[in-house]
Amino acid sequence: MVNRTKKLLLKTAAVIIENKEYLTELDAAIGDGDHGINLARGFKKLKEKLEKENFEGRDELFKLTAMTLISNVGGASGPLYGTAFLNISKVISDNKLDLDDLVEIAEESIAGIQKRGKAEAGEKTMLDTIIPAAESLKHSRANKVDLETALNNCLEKAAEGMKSTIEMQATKGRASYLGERSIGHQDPGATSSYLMIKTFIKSYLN
Amino acid sequence: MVNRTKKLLLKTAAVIIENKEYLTELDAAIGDGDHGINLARGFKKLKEKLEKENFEGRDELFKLTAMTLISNVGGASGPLYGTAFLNISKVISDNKLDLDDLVEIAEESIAGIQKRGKAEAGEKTMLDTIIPAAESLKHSRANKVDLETALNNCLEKAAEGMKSTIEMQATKGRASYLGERSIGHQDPGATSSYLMIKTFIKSYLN
Amino acid sequence: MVNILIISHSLKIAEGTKELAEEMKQDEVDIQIAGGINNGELGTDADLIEQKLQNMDYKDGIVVLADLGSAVMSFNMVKEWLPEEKQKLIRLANAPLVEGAVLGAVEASLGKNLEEVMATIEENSIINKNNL
Amino acid sequence: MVNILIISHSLKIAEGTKELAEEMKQDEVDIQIAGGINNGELGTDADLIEQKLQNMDYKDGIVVLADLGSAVMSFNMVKEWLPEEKQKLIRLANAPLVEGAVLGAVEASLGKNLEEVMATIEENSIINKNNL
Ligand SMILES: Nc1ncnc2c1ncn2[C@@H]1O[C@H](COP(=O)(O)OP(=O)(O)O)[C@@H](O)[C@H]1O
Ligand SMILES: Nc1ncnc2c1ncn2[C@@H]1O[C@H](COP(=O)(O)OP(=O)(O)O)[C@@H](O)[C@H]1O
Ligand SMILES: [Mg+2]
Ligand SMILES: [Mg+2]
Ligand SMILES: [Mg+2]
Ligand SMILES: [Mg+2]
Repeated sequence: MVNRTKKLLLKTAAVIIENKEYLTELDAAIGDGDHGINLARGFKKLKEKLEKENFEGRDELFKLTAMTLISNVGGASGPLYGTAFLNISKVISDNKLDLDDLVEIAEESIAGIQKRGKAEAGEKTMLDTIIPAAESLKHSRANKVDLETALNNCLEKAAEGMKSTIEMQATKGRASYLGERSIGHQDPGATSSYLMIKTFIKSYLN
Repeated sequence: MVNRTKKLLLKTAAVIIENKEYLTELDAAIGDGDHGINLARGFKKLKEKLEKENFEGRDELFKLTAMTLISNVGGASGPLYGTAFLNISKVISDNKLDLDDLVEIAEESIAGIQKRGKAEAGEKTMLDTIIPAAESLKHSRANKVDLETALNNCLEKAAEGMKSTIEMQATKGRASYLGERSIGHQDPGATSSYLMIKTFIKSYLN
Repeated sequence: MVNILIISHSLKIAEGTKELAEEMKQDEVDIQIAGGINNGELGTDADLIEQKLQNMDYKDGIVVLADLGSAVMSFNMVKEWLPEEKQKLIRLANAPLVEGAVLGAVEASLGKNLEEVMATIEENSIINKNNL
Repeated sequence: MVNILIISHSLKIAEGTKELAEEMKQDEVDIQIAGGINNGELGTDADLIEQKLQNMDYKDGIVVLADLGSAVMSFNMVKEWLPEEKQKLIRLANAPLVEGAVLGAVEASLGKNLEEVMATIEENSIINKNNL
């Protein structure tokens, strides 16, 4: 389990690093043009640490991820993702990962991001990817949908959420400086959240 | 006439440069500790220029003084004294300098300083030396006092004005940041103004 | 496009503020600085302010941000030396230096006019740091 | 004595602001900075903020000045890691970075307490540049 999670985090790092330019371009349109640079810096460091050390439990892995992002990202996404991963590290267990756990993880991520950024759904942030994804998981659990279908639905909702940011006006973060002119651009943080969720789900489904 | 004025300005430069440390210490107590440094920088430059060039009229000399202080002082006293000297250059004539002229010069200096700094008497600035000095000249003129007595009285009032700043609370300039705690210290600008007035008057009386 | 002049007693503050503001601008706003004296000492250089105001494009207006009173004094003086129709297009903002420059750069690069840029950066909410 | 922490995305802004504020202080106020990332790039370094807050004397309080939202976010996070009695003595000011640091340094060096320093630098008049 621990090793699979380590591989998952390495895969996530690789995906973010691959998308460094894309995320940076998105941020250049409505922010300061560093989101990809920021996250790639954080995840590169994470990769190095993951490759060097051995880990006892998944909580340790997520705590390391949190602290590495907090220390190395340098932009708002550092404390935001950092606090999300820190919250995950507090609830994740080593022996199982069912729909209940996934809902808890999603909710804890949201709680962490909201603690730091005080944003709600609809403010054109990473939450607009993560909240619909979490809602989808909860809906699946309530309807006793099987895990594979639940994950596929969740991914679909995350993608929809990400794309829904295009039409939104930013009211939090640097993009909010642009006011109405933030409309028409996909939010970089919503995009990186989607990439991470996609990596988690795809690796789970394999 | 022009040569006497040039000498007077060189003497003023010398006096300010001599008092560089004293003025700086006064500014350290209630400001940023650079008033002497600022003025000495300006007057050193003025000295160089005065020594190099020849001048047609007194207006030219005062204009040069103004522009040199404006360009080289680097603190509030630059635009303040600079505008005062610029105003003087506009009214000074080459053929006479009687009590009428002196009143005009004093009033023009005050107007220049107020244009830039928007201060009134009692705000613990250079004006608290210059305004009483100007009032004294006006009083002497109204009472037909002879020029020598008028200048001596003027110098006395300038000294009193300078010292009166000790008890004042600053409400303009950096010293105003200190609020009540600016009380008990003599204002650096009021002191440099006194030194200049003293130099003008002493050289006139000799 | 509205352009921006940053006047600080410190060259470092002026340079850093320009970098921070340029990171956010979306278009060709010209951000100029007049920082410090004698290449690094603290103070205001009226000649430098004049030189910048002489050379900047002012047809859509110039927003000026200054840090402390003596910078404001130097700026007001230099401004009076300019032709009157130019003076009208150069405005000292009642705004914080760094925060005003960053927000002003965004506003200007969105094509907002002089009044609009000034109105936005002069809002008191610009210093509500605790309100994310 | 109240101490001051300046958090800026820019090392240059942080350094220049410290210099400007120290010019005005009358006494032993400790002014620390956390500026930029990787020695010069723009951003916020949470570890640096933590390190500064760990080492500063906070018994009379620390006033924190930050430039933009992401610096505020990092600060809020780091603050939560500190012991609660320390958290109460560390306050992020609703004040402009440069102007707040300069005025705050004066206030602190006059021996004003934490509430007093905060109240003075949080007045909106601090950005009235046109009012000399
Ligand atoms: N208050 C907030 N709440 C949630 N997410 C936010 C908030 N502010 C910014 N973000 C997210 O952070 C992303 C920008 O991250 P990044 O570019 O790394 O930081 P910075 O804005 O400091 O340069 C945005 O696209 C947005 O999704
Ligand atoms: N608004 C003002 N009106 C008149 N004089 C002023 C004003 N502000 C400052 N001064 C004078 O300028 C002096 C300080 O000059 P200086 O130290 O050279 O400038 P700075 O304050 O920029 O360092 C003060 O002592 C005071 O006499
Ligand atoms: Mg960014
Ligand atoms: Mg950034
Ligand atoms: Mg001074
Ligand atoms: Mg000075």
